Amino acid sequence: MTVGLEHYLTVSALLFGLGLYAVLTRRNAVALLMGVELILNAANLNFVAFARFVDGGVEGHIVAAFVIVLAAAEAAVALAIVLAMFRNFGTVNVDTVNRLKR
Amino acid sequence: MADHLLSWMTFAPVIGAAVIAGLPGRYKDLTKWIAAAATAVPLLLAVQLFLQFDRTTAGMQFTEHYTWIKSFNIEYFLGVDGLSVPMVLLTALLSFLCIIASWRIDKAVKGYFSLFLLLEAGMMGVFCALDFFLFYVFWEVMLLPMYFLIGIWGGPRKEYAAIKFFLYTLAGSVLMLLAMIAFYYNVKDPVTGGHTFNMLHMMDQANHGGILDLANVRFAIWMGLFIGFAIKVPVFPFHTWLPDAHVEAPTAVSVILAGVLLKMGTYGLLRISYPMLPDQAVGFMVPMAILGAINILYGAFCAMAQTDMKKLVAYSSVSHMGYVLLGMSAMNEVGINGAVLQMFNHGTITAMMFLCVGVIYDRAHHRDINGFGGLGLQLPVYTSVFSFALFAAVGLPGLSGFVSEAMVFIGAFPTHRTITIVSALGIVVGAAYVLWMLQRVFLGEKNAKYDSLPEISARELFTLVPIGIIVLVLGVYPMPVLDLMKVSLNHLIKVVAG
Amino acid sequence: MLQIPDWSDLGGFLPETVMFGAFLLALLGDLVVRRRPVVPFAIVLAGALAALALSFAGLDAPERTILGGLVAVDGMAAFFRILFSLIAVATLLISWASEEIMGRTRENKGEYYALIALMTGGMMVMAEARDLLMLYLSLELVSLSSYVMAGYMRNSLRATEASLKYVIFGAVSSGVMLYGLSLLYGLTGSLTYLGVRDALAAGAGDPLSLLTVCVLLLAGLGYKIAMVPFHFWAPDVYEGAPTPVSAFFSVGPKAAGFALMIRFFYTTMQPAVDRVDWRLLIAVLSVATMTFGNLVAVRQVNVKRLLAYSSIAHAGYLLMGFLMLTAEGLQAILFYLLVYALMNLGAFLFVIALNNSLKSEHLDDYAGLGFRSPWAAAMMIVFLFSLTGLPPTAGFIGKFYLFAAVMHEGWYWLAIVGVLNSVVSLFYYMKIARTMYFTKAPADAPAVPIAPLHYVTMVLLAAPTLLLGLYWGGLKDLADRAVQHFTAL
Amino acid sequence: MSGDLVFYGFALLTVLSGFFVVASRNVVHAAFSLLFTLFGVAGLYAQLGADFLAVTQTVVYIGGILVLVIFAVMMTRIPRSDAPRRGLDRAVPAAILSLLAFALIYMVIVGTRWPERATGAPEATVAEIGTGLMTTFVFPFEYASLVLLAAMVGAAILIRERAPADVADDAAGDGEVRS
Amino acid sequence: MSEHAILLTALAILLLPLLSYAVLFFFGKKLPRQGDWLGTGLLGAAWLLAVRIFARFWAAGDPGLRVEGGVRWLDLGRFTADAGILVDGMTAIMLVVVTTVSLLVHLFSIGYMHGDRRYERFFAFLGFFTFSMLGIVLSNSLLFLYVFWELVGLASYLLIGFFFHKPSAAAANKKAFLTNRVGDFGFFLGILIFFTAYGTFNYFELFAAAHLDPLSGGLLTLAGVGLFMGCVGKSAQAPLHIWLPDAMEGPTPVSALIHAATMVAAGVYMVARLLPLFDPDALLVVAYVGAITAFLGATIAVVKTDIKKSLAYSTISQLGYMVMAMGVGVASAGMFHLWTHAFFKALLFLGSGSVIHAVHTQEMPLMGGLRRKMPITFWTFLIATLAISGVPFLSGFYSKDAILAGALAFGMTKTHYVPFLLALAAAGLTAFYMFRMVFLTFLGKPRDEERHHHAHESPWTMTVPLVALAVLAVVSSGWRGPTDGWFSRFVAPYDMARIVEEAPGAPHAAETHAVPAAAHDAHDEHALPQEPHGGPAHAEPATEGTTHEAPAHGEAAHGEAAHGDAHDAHVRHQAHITAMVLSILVAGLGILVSWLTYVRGRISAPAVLARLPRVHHVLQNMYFFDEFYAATVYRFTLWFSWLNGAFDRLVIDGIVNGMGYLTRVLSWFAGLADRYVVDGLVNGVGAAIQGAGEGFRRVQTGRVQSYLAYACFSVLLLVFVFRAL
Repeated sequence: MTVGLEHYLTVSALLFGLGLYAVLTRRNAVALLMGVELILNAANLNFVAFARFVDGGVEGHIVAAFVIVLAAAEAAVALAIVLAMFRNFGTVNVDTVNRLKR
Repeated sequence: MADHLLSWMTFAPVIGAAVIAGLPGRYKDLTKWIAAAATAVPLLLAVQLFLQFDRTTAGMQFTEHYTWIKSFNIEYFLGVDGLSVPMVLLTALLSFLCIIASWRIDKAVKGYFSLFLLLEAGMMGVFCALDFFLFYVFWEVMLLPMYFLIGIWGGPRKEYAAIKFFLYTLAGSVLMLLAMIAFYYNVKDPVTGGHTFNMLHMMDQANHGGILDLANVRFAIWMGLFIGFAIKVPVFPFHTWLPDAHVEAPTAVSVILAGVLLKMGTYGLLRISYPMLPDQAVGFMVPMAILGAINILYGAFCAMAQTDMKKLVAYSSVSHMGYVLLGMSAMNEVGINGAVLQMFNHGTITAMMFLCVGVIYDRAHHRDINGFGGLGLQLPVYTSVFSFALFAAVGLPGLSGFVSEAMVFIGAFPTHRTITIVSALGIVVGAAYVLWMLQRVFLGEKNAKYDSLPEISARELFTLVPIGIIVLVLGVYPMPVLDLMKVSLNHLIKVVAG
Repeated sequence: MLQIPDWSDLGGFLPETVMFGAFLLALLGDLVVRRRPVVPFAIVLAGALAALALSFAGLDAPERTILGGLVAVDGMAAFFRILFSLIAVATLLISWASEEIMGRTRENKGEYYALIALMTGGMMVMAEARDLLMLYLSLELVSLSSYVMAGYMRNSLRATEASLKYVIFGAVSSGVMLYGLSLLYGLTGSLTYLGVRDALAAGAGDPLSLLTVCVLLLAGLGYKIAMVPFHFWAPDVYEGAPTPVSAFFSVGPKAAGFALMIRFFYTTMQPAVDRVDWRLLIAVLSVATMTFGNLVAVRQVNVKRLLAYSSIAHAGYLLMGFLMLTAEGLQAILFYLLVYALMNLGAFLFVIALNNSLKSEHLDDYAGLGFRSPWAAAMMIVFLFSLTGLPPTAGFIGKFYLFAAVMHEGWYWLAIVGVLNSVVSLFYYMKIARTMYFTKAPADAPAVPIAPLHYVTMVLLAAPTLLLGLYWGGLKDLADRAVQHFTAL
Repeated sequence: MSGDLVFYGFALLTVLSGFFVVASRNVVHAAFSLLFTLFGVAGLYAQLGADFLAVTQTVVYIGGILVLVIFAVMMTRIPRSDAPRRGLDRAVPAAILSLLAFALIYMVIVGTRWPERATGAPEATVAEIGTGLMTTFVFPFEYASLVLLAAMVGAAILIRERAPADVADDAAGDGEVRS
Repeated sequence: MSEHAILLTALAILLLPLLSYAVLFFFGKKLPRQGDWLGTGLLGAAWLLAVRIFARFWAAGDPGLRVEGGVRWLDLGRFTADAGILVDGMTAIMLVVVTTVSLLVHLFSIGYMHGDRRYERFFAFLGFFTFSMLGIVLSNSLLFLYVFWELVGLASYLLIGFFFHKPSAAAANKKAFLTNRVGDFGFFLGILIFFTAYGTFNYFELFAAAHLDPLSGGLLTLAGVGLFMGCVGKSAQAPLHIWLPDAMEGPTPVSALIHAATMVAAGVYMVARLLPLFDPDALLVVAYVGAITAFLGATIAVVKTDIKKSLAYSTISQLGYMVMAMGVGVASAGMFHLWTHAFFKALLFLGSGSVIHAVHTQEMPLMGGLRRKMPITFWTFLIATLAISGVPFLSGFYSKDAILAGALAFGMTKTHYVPFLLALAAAGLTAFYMFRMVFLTFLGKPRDEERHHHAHESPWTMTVPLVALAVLAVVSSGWRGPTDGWFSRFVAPYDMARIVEEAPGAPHAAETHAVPAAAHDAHDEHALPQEPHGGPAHAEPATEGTTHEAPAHGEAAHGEAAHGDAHDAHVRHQAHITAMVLSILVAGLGILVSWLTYVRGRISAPAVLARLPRVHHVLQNMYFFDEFYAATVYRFTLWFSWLNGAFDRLVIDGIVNGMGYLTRVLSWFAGLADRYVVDGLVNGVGAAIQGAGEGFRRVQTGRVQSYLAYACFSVLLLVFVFRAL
């Protein structure tokens, strides 16, 4: 069986699932954000795969490039917030941050 | 003023409210005088309306017709016919008297009177509006002042009563909103062919189309409207907001609540439900009569069980509004004229009763029926006035309540024989609770606690006597009011019942 | 079909350009004149006003694609530009007198105003995106700025927590949405809305894949408009963030999210309706959203949090109009969004104004405000009534149009659920009114001075809320004009 | 089928290291695992003919994001913040949800007839991407710069050291109101 | 006196008391002597006018003559109702009764009520009552009959409760009003049935319509019984008589006027007036109710020691006679008894009032020997007693005798003897208890010296009415029966043929008919329209009433009636003589026993009573009517109203509040969802996997992730649900 679109998509789906799992379970905020990166990579892989097999152009690549840029920006802001959290709460455990509820 | 009479009646109180709102809070007396003036204007205009109203036509008069929102065919359309004129008169009169009755309010005077004036504007608007949208707006506009009037100036459980009133009424009116929209999309303006909110167009079955041709849709809309109005009337089992609201509201507000607001439910049925869905109205005749009978008897029995004077009067309203329903369900001239006359009469009589309860409450600071006794000797004038009101409520001949009740029965009997017979028991039970209360409060040995209660004041008498005169005059000769309404109502019933 | 951007395209892109320019200028101004936040404030305010003035030009324009075909400029875009400029102006005025933003110990005041300018521009772009890439980019720009603004009070535990939750929820949602976008790209082989639309019309995609795509996309979009079940962040963030920011969030990004959804779904997903009944899907979510929002709001005692839930409920109402796929529904949404912006900002402003002196958002501390601060309380009543949807306020008209659109399309059950929800909402809005008027203030209740600027702003919000309830023809025309050339219909 | 073998190699690398990212208790370990994942993805990009992206992935992600992550991990000084697990109460439902999500997507992947029109990998993408970024996608390109600027400003707002003058004022607690 | 003048005079008679009421009510306190002269004077004027009308009809001598006039009161287009005045012979009689007694009571009250703090109010109320009562008499339509019917009820309420500070009075007036309302309920239904069937309230239009087109059987009976219920209430017939004894709480002049002479007779008047509307079945009910009431009242009166209570039961008994007269087909005899009874019963009450005024008690055991102290009172009282006992040559004899004769004839023709027997027994008892009253009060030794010592004859304002009434008690009969004396010039059975002819269809012009004397055989009662109709005359099922279609049947009935005439006349004549003899005998027996018991002491009343403890117990407690009602009607009503109130509070309101509560609960759950379910869900899924009961114990909160999990779960749920759809 030749490696085709479905193979890439499956890998991406696995990455997505792993990312989701990380997001749902990791208590460490930084580790949690790594899960987000996994999801974004899964999406990116899709884009590139589709560009290769469906579109044939480079639009998918361009999108993926933008996503990488935005992921960087997002990571910057998110990590800044984690740092602020660490400074205010003395921890990066998201479980401990639950003052707002009801 | 003459050519915009209805607008002036509706918006004069608003102007008054605006002036009061702009007035510094320390001018309490001036505030009251302005309020009195702002309600006197509609009253005088109402007199003019009464004199100039053409009693020979069923059509709308004093109409004012302007485009309001062009893109949705919403119009500013006012007008009155024989159905609305008595209600307008009632509103103008009671509002004015209630301002006088509220003279001793000294908590947040400014707010009280400006809200009261807004309330009057809303009521006037409901009775004058001929555009459904406009009608709905006025209908809802009353809620706000009412809510605050009960909630701020009310009794101990005012918060509960106010929100209960508000929730109930809103629940009813949102159903009406949906019915209104359904009408809008399925009624054609015969001139332009577009959708319309014009009630007169909605009443013409020839303009109906779309889903309005489906019987089950019509029934659904009828039920929506009916529940909306029934809550206001209030029809059993939607009535439980009423005792709470009445009891907790300040006197003048109870008067307005019972005297005018309850009428809006039946007015809405006659103005909207009946002519717009005549087939459903005829089909709903028997349930309506049964509900009327339940209201009459249930209200009366509940009234008998009360120990709070105001609550008793409140339940008596439930009972008396049952007569209106019964008369409306008769689907004949006598019945419907009796029903509308009963609306008017109940407005005046119950107003007297609430004012009277207010008088004693101001003095004794409670309303427990069992806490009084023998007041007849201490307060002879007050006793006479209250007894007058109570006997009017009992339906004593010579007073207006009798005429309308008798007309209701005469009208309903051929249509709903058994139901009418059962309802007629109401005249016995009705007398029972009233007389029992009379006995406990005014007769018997004097309660020494109340040796120094002052007699009713001139100002209070001023609020009661005009209504009393109306009650008496209409009891002896009811035609002045019947003449106003009969042509329109006969036309209505011809349209509905053929 | 290569569309090469042209400088002249900027002519149709002026308000955004102005806002982004204001952002850069404000940053620059803040760097040059330290500790004088009035400079960035003035720059951004001027920018917002200029953008507002410039926005009216495009109302009647038919759709024109610019900047490489990635952005559409039409009447609806113009309407949202007007809306966002107005929101920006109001937010600026609200923030300027707010202790939470302008308190003595606060830092980065200049950057705060710059971020408002940036977000406003970003929201405008959201309303104009017509390409999956732009959809994602514009969303991300607004989201990133939002995270920062939520955490603006960086020493506040509440604010930090809010921004943390916001960023986690937001990042995951947008990631999931991106995944959905990638699948959509795969199904249709196109990134532009029109390309996707054509492919879908040609039969691309089977029910399951389209359903999955829809749901994944809704994760990202629904999070922006706080739709159940993607609403969870909203109450926490609204409560934790500085109140002016919450006020801004509750109207700005929400409206932008709707703008984005409207353009995306109306343009691209319409042909897919036969394979995936996303209208029903959204109807269910709409019911869930308004019901949940209203029911939970009933139990709140923190006014800010209460308003947060109420804004969730309002998203539910708006969704009703959204799924109608008619011009009427669209007009109703536009109308409602503007009215909602007025009244919700007003209600939040009241909380902010009180927070300055009261230092409390707890409902109990509002006791007797009707007499302690009668005019402000009266205006709050106007906002609350409008939020409930009672005449004669603009909120009623907005709801009326929504319900009318729903009824016209025959979704009667939805309309009934909607009106019943209005009744429920009355209960908690009146809870505020009740506390302010029916509950006696404690004897030692502090005075509640209200900043003059807040007073003025409140009047500026309350007056139209009331007047639009009496005569709304102009606004209705505006909404009608905005959608007249909306080609997706 | 050496290409296939390469794919499987990269895919395995990606997924396995991804699993370690998720499963590792040590955040630093997780971060390093993420490095391998990203590298694996870069390899897959290369397999797909996306040479430019492969390079970008390697440079930006691995060079940028990961450094940022590790930097943050170091700064927060808690390499083992995932305290001893107290059971499976969270992991199991999360695993089920993730599996379901995966299953759903997998169903979509195999159930859909993807419109595979393209015949082969593009030759060199760099030029095309460059042209695209300078023509059609010039606006997003500029827009992304705004996003980056916003991120920069935002990060600065959030973690910039306070001026000493402000610190004293802050002792009384900040912005906490009765809620 | 032209027809117009008669109507105007009648109107003046009606309005003069109203004027008295209005002036005294509003300005009485300011007038000299608190306006008693004004009220009395106006009543005097009314009396003069009434006498004038009386004279006019005396001169005409035609009981069928009637004058009607009215104005349109309600006009709704198709529905109209008129307010009108009807004057005919019966009216003239009633006018005289009402104004005479009222005038004398006014006069009497000047002395009796002297010094009361609400003196002027009393006269005002008397005026109001007189107005209302005259309204009943003068109305020409059922609607206005009902109107004034209710108004006399109000007047009665006000006057019974005149001493309202006494709790007993306050209870009594309520009881009176409510009991009457029960009757009015039926009355009103009867009116409704007739109006619905014939579309008019006017008596004579109704008579004509009902004659030409009778309602089908059941409905007509029902309507008749309904109307009669009004009479039962107002005229204190069993079982609604309970209010009348209590009504004695009112001042004694009030008892004389309202509760003896006039108002209570209104029921009798009403039945007499509306007789053509009653069918035989309804009349049978009337006869039995009347007879039972007559007997019941008399038996209770025997054991009562309170002089006014005893008189009240006597009144009930006498009213029973009158009602029975209506039922057995001698309506004019009933009216005649109403006429005579009005005077002697008013006299008895005023006399008792005079006594009470003197000794300040109503208990007969505390009186005795007042004959010397109060000679005028004694003699007048005695005359009245003789009259009521049916002693020949006094007015009561002639009227009562006519009724007994009618009852006997009824029994003979219809084989319903029970009414006659009960009435006869009542006659004997009447003589007994009336003389017992006289003996206990005026003869013998004073049993309370203190009271006796202070007793004195009343002032002239009180004695003049007594004397006047005594004269009337003697002469009012004219020493002839109702059908053969002067009374027949006024009251005679309706001439249906003439009524039909004068009905709206026929021209209304000729009011002053010269009726051929031959048309009216004085002895002939047969023209009472329904009486000749046989039992099965109205056997059709009750349908709409207007759909009566049996002309042949109707003719047959008429023929049968004509056939029966001669036989009936014979029976009547026989009955008359028998009844006269029997009534004299029982009256004499009653007087004798009374004399033996209370004067001679031959029979010991306590001993007799002791031997009949049960009977005594029952009588002393008035057959337990009050107790029965207290245990059933009152209790049920109160219980039911309590139940309704509770139902309203708990169930109806409860449902609504419950819904509110439900909303709150729901919101609480939603709040829970917000807070816990998210976690709980996650945990719950875990628990489901690991085994029940494990999950919730270890609640781990990781909020943001819980949110995410929930969102994720919802998304998947949505997808799978929609996939399934």
